[in-house]
Amino acid sequence: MLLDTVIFYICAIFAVGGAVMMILQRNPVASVMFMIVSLIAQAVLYVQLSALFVGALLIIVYAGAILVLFLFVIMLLNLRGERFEEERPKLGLTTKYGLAIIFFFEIVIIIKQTVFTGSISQSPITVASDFGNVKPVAELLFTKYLFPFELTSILLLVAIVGAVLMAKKENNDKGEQI
Amino acid sequence: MEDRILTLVTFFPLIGAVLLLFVPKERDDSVKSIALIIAFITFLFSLMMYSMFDPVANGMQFEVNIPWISTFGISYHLGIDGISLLLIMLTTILSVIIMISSWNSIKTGVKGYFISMLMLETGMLGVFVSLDLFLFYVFWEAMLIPMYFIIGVWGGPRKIYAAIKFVLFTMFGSLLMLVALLYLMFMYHSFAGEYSFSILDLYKMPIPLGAQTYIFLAFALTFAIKVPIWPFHTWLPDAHVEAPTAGSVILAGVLLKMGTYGFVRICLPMFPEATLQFVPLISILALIGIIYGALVAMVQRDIKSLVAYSSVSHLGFVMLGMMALNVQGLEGSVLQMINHGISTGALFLIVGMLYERRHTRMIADFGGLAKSMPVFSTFFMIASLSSIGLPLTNGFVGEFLILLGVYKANPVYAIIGATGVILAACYMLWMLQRVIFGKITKPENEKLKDLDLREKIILIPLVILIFWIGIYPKPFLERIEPAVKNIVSIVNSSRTASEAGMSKGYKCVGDRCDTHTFTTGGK
Amino acid sequence: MIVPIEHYLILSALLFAIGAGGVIISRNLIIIFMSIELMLNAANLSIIAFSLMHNLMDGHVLVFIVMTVAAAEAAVGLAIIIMVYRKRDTINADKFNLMKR
Amino acid sequence: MEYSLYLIPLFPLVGFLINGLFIGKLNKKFVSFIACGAVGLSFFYSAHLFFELLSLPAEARAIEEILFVWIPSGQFNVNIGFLLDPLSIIMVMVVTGVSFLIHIYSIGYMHDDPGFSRYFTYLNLFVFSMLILVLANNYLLMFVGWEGVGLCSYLLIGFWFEKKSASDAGKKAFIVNRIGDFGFLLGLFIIFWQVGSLDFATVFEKAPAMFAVGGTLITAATLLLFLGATGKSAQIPLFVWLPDAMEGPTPVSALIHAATMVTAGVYMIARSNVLYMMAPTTLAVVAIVGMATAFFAGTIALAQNDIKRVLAYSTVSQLGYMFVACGVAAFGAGIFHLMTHSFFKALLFLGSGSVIHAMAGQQDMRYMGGLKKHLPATYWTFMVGTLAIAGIPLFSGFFSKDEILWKAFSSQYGSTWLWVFGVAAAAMTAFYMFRLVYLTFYGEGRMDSHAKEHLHESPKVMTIPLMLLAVLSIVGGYVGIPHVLGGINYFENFLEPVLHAGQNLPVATHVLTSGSYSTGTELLLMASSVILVLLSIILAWYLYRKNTDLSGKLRTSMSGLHKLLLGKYFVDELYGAVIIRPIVNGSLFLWKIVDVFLIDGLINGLAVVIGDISTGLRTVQTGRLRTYATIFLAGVVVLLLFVLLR
Repeated sequence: MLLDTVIFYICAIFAVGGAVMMILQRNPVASVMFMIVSLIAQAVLYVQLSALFVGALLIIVYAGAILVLFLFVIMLLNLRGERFEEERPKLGLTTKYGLAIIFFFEIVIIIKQTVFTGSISQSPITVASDFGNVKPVAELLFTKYLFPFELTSILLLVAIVGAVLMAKKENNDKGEQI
Repeated sequence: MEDRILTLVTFFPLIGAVLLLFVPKERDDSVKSIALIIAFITFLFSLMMYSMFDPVANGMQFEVNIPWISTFGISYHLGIDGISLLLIMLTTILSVIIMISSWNSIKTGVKGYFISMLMLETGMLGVFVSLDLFLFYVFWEAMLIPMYFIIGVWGGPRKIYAAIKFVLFTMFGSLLMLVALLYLMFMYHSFAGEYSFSILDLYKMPIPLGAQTYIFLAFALTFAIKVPIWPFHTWLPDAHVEAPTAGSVILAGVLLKMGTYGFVRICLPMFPEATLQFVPLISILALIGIIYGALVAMVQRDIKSLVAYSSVSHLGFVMLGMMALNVQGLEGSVLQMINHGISTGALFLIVGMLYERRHTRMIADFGGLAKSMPVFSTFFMIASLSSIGLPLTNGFVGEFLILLGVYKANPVYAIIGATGVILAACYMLWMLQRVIFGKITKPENEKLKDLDLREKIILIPLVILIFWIGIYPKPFLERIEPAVKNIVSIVNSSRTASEAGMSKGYKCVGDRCDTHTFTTGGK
Repeated sequence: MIVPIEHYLILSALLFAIGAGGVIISRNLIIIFMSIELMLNAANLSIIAFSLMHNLMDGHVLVFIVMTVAAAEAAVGLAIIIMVYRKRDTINADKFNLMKR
Repeated sequence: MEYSLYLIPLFPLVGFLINGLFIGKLNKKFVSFIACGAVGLSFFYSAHLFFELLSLPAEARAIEEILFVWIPSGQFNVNIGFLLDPLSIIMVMVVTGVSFLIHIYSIGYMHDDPGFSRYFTYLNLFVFSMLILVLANNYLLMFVGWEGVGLCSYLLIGFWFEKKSASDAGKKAFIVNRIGDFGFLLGLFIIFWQVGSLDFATVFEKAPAMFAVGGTLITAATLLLFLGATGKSAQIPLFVWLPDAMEGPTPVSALIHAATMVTAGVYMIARSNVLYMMAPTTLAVVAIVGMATAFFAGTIALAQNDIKRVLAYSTVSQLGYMFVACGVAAFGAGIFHLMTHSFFKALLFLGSGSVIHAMAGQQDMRYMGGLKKHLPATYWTFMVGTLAIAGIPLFSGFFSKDEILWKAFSSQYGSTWLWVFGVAAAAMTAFYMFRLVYLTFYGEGRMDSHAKEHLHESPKVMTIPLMLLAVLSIVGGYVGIPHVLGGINYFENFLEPVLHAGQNLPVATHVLTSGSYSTGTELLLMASSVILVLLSIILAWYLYRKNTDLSGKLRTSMSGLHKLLLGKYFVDELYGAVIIRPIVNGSLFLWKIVDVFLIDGLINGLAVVIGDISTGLRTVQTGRLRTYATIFLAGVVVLLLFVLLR
């Protein structure tokens, strides 16, 4: 359907544009904003790929929580528009852009060569109507993947403890210089 | 008992080391006593083993073979023949002696020192009892660690340099050995269809000459560094000079023998054709070692490095005798390993006693000690004379048999080698003359205390052994003989086979070779 | 489903490349960090696409877990940034070269 | 029948152990009792065995007793075993007899020395080793004694170790002997691998079959054994240690460096006569070396001033005679001279010891003189010794020396030249001995007044051995009166069974039947040598007694020659410059340059190179996060490229 295609391209443009703008900004706040744009566009694409639950998570967790955390830190450190003095980098910017571009094309070629050699992509995929809904995903999570799921909770716990410990202001500053 | 005695002897010191861990480290005296008792009990066990050993039986005795990592055919396979028996006895005796000798000289880190020593003893014994190449390798490497600490922690001023040099030299060799070992393992797999690291199995495997050459070289280099054969010897003087007395004794007495033992146990019987190819090279290097070590020893200023260079010379004799590949040469070579352990061990102990009194080892700082320390001088003289191979001391029997055998193999080698006997007299007597004879020129030397009871107790067993082996070496020789004859016949059969245009392998059918295989299982 | 899966994958590749470029171009630690998040997202996108292609929802679970990891990483990483900033008063990545000895 | 041969060396060994283990704890009387008693017991026991041996028929006079297996190794098998035959019993008798007398003498001589018990310990060890040497039934055990006496010689020369020259001399003796032993060992190897045994009996029985007469192997083996003999018996080129050995106590010089040990080489060659008879080349070498040494050492002795050095060179010279005898296949004559020499040379040394004792350690003859009236007993006994060594008829030296000279002339292997040089050496011997006597005992005392007061005759314990030796020096010769003088040569008849084998070899059948010369020739030669000797005695008398100024003038007019002789032809200096210095410098080179610089340098250099490479590689580590990331990405790109282009 044409509409799908249009939505895809619009979202793709937003996702890529947001991403590019994000890395080109000097101001980290603006950077975060562009990142949010990119993420929302990606979330739409998720939905388009019938991943409702994950798409929703992307908005809620990423855009809503993680990036806000970034923003929070930027505010906390009052980093707005910090000017970094120019140093002559060892490898020129062109080289770096070049590297990234070559990298992109390599991946594309690989995708072309390996994944889609046949007509799978062309044929419309028929999936169950509740594919990607909360319930089936949750069923998987709590049955087949229960153990990894529980492990993630431990990971988060550890991350919290670690973050708290590290970010805590040391009163007696005996720690080694970083 | 028969099948457990080897395990007992090998691991008893390790048990002792673990035991020592639980002794509080302030209690130096109990640490020392426990270490001594452990070493002594190990010695008693080895005596028991000696008495159980059947001198006439052919093949390995007290064999144990328990699968360890069966996927790769690695097993806990122990067993000894006459050669390893004597080396084990030497190790256990020297271990007791060094425990006593370290009594006063080690002041710091006593606990760590004695634990290292006991671990070292297990490592050394393990090398001599292993019949599994992998196990051999493990013990070979394991023994490096405590020795590294002994030199690096309790050594002299340049101890770090010496310790690192020692470890790097040895490691370099043993890595080559590891590669060769793996190669052998895969080769055995394609030969017999299963993995095995057992030395006795590997004896039976035919190896094409080309591969044999490379594997031989890898093993030979490992052992040559350890022996050390010229020109791989430069780690030795440094290690000896810097190591504490007991470290030097063990280093000279046992560690160097691991190299020559490796040649006898692995290189000769496993790669006979390659050995035959390399006989001229190794013999010439050994000859260079004999002459070179003696000449350089002559101009040393430090007594300890003089003795160290004399070791290079003596080990040259051992290698030369081995390369004669006949009964006399090889028997002399094995006996000379023991002799060198005893007489050089005694010399190092004596130098250590001198160092404890004067805190110097420079020849120029002494002179006239025969006047102030007559007993000391007598022991010094006996040890030196044994080292230069005076008849009725142990050194003579070994050197004579070596030269006799070498003469049979190649008279020119024997003639050149025999000049080493002259040079040995030169450097030893010159040193003796400057140290114990002459007038006392330094006032510090006038009031030196002669040997006390502890020091006499250390030296007397060694002196007894010096004369015992010199006057009645039969018990030792007859135990070595079956093992030596086996090796000689393996090498000789390959010599005749290769002369007839065949290689060792073609004479073997399956895993049964003709007459010259090692029979397994003692009586 | 008219849009071929291939398109999604290429988009994902593009996003990943941009993320990678961001890591090597930017000096700002925070932006570097966000670039890494972007790369994770790009990977997520392709996982979702594959998931649909194979008609398996296991991919969604994987994305879920990746997100959790991303969250944990963000928490710890930001904590590190805060600490570094306290010590050195900057988050210019080029200023941190203690590794050079 | 059981002879318990092991008892002979056992007594001195026990003495050595008792004195050695309890050194410093026993009083002097006990020590000397044990030491002398041990040697005395050995002597009396061997005398007993001598008569036992005499009671046996001549062919059965070879008793072999084996104690235990010493070194068994494959087909190599050597026992600790003893062999008693006429040759060894003579040696045993000489060794124990002379040792016994010298032990007794030493009680007096060493009485005030702080190392009294150490001295007797060493001395007993020496007797033990020497007995092992002469009693051994195989070459290897002989070698044990051979090295053992070398060790004792080392210890006893360096007895006063605080004197640097003494310990130097000891070391020199040991090392020079070792060079000889090196040859001995190699000789043994040839014999063993050719014959398959080192037992004397087996070797001598099988050797004729195993070696080609005059072949390379037998020549090499005998020459190598002879190298050992030149070391032990101080022949050219290894004689340099013996004169220096005079640093030891004088009784030691008498026992070891005159009477017993230095004759071991002669004994060994006589023992191996079978082998030597099969190698004519070697025999010629032995004769030439022996004669050269006899002559050469005689010339040195002419100019020496040290009383003991004169005697030392005289010993070297006399040993040369014995080798000449061996070289012309007259082994019996060699052993005969060995025996008489050990009597009169021991006597001379002990006499000189008595002189030195009286002079409170002074050994330079230029400070002696006129001692005849102070030391009558010493003088008379010394005179007997001098007459004996000079070869005056009726004294023992005459018979033995003349036997050698005759054999040198008449034997198949001898020649006129050997005889000429032999007589010249004999004349020199007479000259320097009488020079010594005149300088020492006659004329005015040239010592200072303090020393003059100190002059005294030695105690009885020293003079009685002198007298006994003097008696032996006279009668010792009468066991071997040559046929030409109407005697029966008991001595050589007794030795015949041992030397029989060698002389019955096909190559040597006509040695004994050298009857092509008339008895008249023999008598003529004998007379001419005696006359020459007498003439040189008169010359000595003229130069050193009658007209002492002339000797001084002679010295200045021929100062070059005199310096050369006084400096012993500078052989020591030559050896030092040609052999010792290059070795020491070469060794320093090996150590400092090859070892420390080259080998260690190579290894350390390797380490430095690795270090440098690492330093270079370290610059890649900028420490910047972005650089790492870039390199990382570049790595991925390259890797993917690789995958794609594959």
